[in-house]
Amino acid sequence: MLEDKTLLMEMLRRMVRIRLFEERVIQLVERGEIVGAAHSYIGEEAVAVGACMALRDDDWMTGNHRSHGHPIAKGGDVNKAMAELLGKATGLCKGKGGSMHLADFSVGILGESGILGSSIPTAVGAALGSVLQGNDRVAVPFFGDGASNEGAFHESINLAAIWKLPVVFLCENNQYAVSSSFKKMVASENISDRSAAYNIPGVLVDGQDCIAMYEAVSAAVARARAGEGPSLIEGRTYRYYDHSLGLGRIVRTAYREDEEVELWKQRDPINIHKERLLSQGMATQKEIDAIDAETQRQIDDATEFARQSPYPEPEALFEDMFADPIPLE
Amino acid sequence: MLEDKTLLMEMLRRMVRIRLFEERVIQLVERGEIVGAAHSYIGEEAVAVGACMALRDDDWMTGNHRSHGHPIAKGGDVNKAMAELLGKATGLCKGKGGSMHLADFSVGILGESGILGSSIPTAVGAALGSVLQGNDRVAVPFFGDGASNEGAFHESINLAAIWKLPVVFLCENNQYAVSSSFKKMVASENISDRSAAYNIPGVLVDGQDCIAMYEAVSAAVARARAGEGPSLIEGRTYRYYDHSLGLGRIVRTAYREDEEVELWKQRDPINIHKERLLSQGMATQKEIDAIDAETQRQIDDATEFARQSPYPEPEALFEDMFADPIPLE
Amino acid sequence: MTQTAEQTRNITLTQALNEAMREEMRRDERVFIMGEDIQSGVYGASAGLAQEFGYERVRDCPLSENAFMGAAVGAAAVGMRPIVESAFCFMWVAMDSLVSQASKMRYMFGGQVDLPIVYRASLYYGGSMAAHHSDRSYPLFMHIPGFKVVFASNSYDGKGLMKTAIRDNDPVLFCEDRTILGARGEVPEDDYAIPLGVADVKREGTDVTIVAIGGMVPRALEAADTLAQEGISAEVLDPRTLVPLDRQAILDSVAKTGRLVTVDMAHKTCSAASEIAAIVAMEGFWSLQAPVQRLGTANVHIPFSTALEPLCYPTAETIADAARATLE
Amino acid sequence: MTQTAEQTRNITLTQALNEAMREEMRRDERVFIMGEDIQSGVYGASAGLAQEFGYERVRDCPLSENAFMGAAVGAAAVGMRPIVESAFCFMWVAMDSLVSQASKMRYMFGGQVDLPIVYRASLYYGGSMAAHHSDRSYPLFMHIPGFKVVFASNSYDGKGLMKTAIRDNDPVLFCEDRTILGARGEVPEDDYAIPLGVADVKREGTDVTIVAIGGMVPRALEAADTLAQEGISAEVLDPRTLVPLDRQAILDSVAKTGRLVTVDMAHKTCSAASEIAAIVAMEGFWSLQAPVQRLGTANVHIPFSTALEPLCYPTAETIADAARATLE
Ligand SMILES: Cc1ncc(C[n+]2csc(CCOP(=O)(O)OP(=O)(O)O)c2C)c(N)n1
Ligand SMILES: Cc1ncc(C[n+]2csc(CCOP(=O)(O)OP(=O)(O)O)c2C)c(N)n1
Ligand SMILES: [Mg+2]
Ligand SMILES: [Mg+2]
Repeated sequence: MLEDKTLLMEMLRRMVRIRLFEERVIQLVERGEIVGAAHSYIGEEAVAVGACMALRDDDWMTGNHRSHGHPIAKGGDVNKAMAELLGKATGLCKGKGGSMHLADFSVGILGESGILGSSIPTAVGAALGSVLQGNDRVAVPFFGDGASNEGAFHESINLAAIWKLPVVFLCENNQYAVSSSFKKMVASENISDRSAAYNIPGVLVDGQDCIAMYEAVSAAVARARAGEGPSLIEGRTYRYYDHSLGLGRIVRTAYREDEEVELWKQRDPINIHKERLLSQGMATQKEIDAIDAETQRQIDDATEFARQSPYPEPEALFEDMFADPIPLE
Repeated sequence: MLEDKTLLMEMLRRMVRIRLFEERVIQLVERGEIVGAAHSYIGEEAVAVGACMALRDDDWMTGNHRSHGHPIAKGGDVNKAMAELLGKATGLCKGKGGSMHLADFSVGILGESGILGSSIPTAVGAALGSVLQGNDRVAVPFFGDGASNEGAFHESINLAAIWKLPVVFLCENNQYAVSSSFKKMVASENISDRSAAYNIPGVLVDGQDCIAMYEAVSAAVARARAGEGPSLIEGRTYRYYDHSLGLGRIVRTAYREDEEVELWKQRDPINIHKERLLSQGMATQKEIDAIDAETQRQIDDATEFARQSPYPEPEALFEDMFADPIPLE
Repeated sequence: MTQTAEQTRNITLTQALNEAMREEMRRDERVFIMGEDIQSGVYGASAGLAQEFGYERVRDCPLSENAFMGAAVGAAAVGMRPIVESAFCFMWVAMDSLVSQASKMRYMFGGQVDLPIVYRASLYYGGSMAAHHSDRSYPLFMHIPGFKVVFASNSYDGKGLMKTAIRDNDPVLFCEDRTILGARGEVPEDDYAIPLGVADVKREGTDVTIVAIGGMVPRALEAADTLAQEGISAEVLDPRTLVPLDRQAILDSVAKTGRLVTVDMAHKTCSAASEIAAIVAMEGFWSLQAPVQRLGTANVHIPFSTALEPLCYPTAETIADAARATLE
Repeated sequence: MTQTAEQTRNITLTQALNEAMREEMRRDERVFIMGEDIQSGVYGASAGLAQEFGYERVRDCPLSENAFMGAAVGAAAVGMRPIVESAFCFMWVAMDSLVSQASKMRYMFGGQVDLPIVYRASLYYGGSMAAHHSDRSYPLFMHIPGFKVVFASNSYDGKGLMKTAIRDNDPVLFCEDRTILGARGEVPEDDYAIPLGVADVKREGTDVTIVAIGGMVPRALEAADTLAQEGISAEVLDPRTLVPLDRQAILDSVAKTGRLVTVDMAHKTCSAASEIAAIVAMEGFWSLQAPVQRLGTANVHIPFSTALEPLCYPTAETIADAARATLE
């Protein structure tokens, strides 16, 4: 039993922060304040938080299109994340990235990729950097069940395995890629089974349980830091909302049953953690309520910050392309 | 014990045909009659022949850069193959393809790819064609140990596995990719182990034994025709020559031991088969000698045919780009 | 060009593409579709096709674009006629199948095989989708021999060109510009097909030629309206296919007007607009009375912010400005 | 431009590239190399580097180009300076890492990261390697923003440009033209670097400007020799880098000669030659006294047969013909 209260409360705090952030995002999408694509992470919070709490600040991660949660789990700035979603100059990427491309190098977030599988090699390269630089920083690429069918997945794991790089491949199996069930699209029963092809550990974890995630990732991180190479971890989880906010309207055929959604909602990762904290006497209801309230204020502040922030100036269009700039037209 | 003499003798004939064809190619490269890249298949004959004899004429195959052997094993025309290597208009591809791009659609050879891994999806698509057309033709992509590290390998096997397509993935593990040992480059012990990631059979076969190859592939083909999906077969084999003819000169560091080469030469696939035929009383030395002699004549004829054939006319440059032609400059 | 009111319906470009695919699938059972989440019809143009033709012929694929775009090649090689639904931005992961196999196989194998494949490439841009989801690099497929490249700018062209693309025996990159997929236009009830390589004059004019494709066509037409008010008569020419390209139509128009503005939503450098400018500089030089004006997307990746993204693309205003510049 | 005889050696372009990498690896321990079979030095330019710098810094990679070209991005993002050795033809399988990550990351993330990576792209062509091994599609990397594109035409430029490429803080596509890798030239002993974006006049002339890159430069110089015998004075300009492109040098030369031949070994359509033609048609129009001549590789894939392949490419003869045509 994990008894580190600071850690357990921080897990709760970060999960709640993601949840409330995402709920706010839904409102802002509906109000038209956030435009473009936005993919909700609600329901999957324990995966990112359990994993990222097993990392140090100076460890690396990469994310994907569904990655508002990961920067928050990794300790990123919520104000700047919200400002980015609103396309503001104060955003993490000065408004150039938006929802699918959050990055915060200051806390090890090497950035998110809207192209699936595409950021897995990036994480492998960061881990290679650790080896070449002689430090023990670990890299964690987050990717979905769908993305595990991309060639980049295979090449990256093999590369990390033969070079024994400190990578924890973290598959967030929320069981669907848009409308496609992983049971139809992935030939193996579990995605973690694929580790057999690379002679590395593969672990299937309850992705609704942040402690289970934390423990599995901690073991993989220890292995990685010890120079024993990569691991593949599958967090089995669920997304409550449709693939992307607004997409519900255009998916014309039901691809999952309402009962299934309801069943998974009964295993809500935040409730599971709260109930455990209460039942184990690790926290009082009051402490928990305080976290909820405090986080709500934080999200309100972030919204306010984002709204008040200026848009980028037109000159910004031609900035940031090159470190050693050249004329651009 | 396989007792079909016609089949056993045909296996010998095709292996010898490949061997003598390849020996001639070496001479022609040395004489400057064949230009460009040429990769010798000598030492690996049992893999292609064992596999292709398990196929029907109307089954499909795709090959790679080291694929003079496969068209011969599949029953392709030797004259046209030799003419192609000499860049002649009478070649299989009218001189446009050359050594790395033999194709003969008349006997199911969908063509060879100089880009590694690239023709694996093609074979999967041909198998998809079988399913859509309601026939039972099987497709066999041949590829090397090196190519099994390409993303195309992973995506293709997963696709064939979830759709239960009639594909036999045939990895020719000659243990090196140019100068790189598969033991350093492939994270699993055997390439056949990778089948675990796709829930399909994976079989490691002695690639110097054409009967072992034939039997393993026959089983996989039966499975495929029965609609039970793909298999992965690894033929463990060895190439006697350097990666490509002429490359020996520029590889500056020894990447394999002379003893290793010698050991493998002692397991020569043609000798193994000949000795077995003799010891089992399936063939006499005379019959075997006749095959050698007859094949040598065939290769001489092919060389003559190729030499006598005309080069393509300049007009051919702009032909064959499109089935429904458009103006080209 | 369009038919009389009785015979036509006013439908979107998406619906026009859907009709074309549906009719061709009815006509020819070798035609089938592969793509991601197409059975549920997420992306419009495939809507209802799985319901009519079944899940075998309208196949949902895993996230393995290189494999399924390459499988299309293999299926075509053995006699099928695949349509592959995707977006340009997802083609980078599949580039090897597209270039090394689809574009090269026929030539490399001396014409032994026909590859009747339509790769449908949505071009997302202008919708706050940011750098990864806004690619428009079809000029690559003009550069690489082996593809035909089609670009519809309205519903009528869309249906007619899609039919031709499906019936054509070579790989076709069919560009679908999402800025105009919802635009409506008149489409006849009757079967019709538009040949590849035939440009269309969307508006006649005598002072300046504006060559525009896809979603740039409505912008060019709007610019022509503005210019007309100033007494400038702009001709708007839509090549409709970039490979083959109707050079003669472009040269004829420039011969008439003496001036050329070429408009593209791809990045400027090495764009379709560059190519057209080069062709006219070679073959229409003596007609030209002023420098060529080439418009395209700024040479930066597409920024997310609504404060920045619109600055990237040609607009009716910048097109009109460029036309005016040719007349200075 | 070159030094006095005492200070220089006569070495091949391959050796020049090798020296540049060796010296930069000595200078900066963050520089390392990834590629296939480079420890054994199969492809020349990496020869001996593994022996000096060890197998950690000169890493043999598995056949997983998308992964290792993407890993270069990750390594660069955390402070390393990778050099990746490959050939253009093997980049199709890695295109996603190159385009979606290497070219886009810096902009997409608002400038948070520098990506000092050199992707060395051999261009095999002219050596009977057939369609799969003769790709020269670097115009794609002119079109896609985010790469700098370098093209050396001799040993001196090769060494100086490679040093700059390695020291540059952005992704560089370094094109190595195999038709000239064995050609020798004078290279100084001393450290020097050639800035990106500065074209070089390889031969001065007054009647016609020939813009040529890489292996086309010697062919253009040969054409210029022939033309000189006919009393035609051709200027041969080598841009040396295509991104950034020294537009001013091209425009200045055309301002002097009034005539332009642009020569490329990429396929003609949407080539570097097209782009240069377009630029001059836009910005140098009033200098032009004759139609632009654009030469490039025929729009077919590269055929294997020696009877066909040489017909694809520009030659000294076709370059001279094109120059004559501008003077008719
Ligand atoms: C290479 C590529 N192909 C297709 C898409 C379109 N797409 C975006 S998200 C998605 C589903 C992803 O599924 P999964 O990896 O399971 O992640 P999830 O959305 O479930 O979190 C698809 C098909 C893409 N972004 N990139
Ligand atoms: C995508 C790609 N990368 C690199 C190469 C260069 N190359 C040609 S053959 C070869 C080694 C292939 O090894 P393997 O697949 O084991 O086949 P083998 O040559 O051993 O038969 C390499 C690296 C290539 N042709 N294609
Ligand atoms: Mg998923
Ligand atoms: Mg091998």
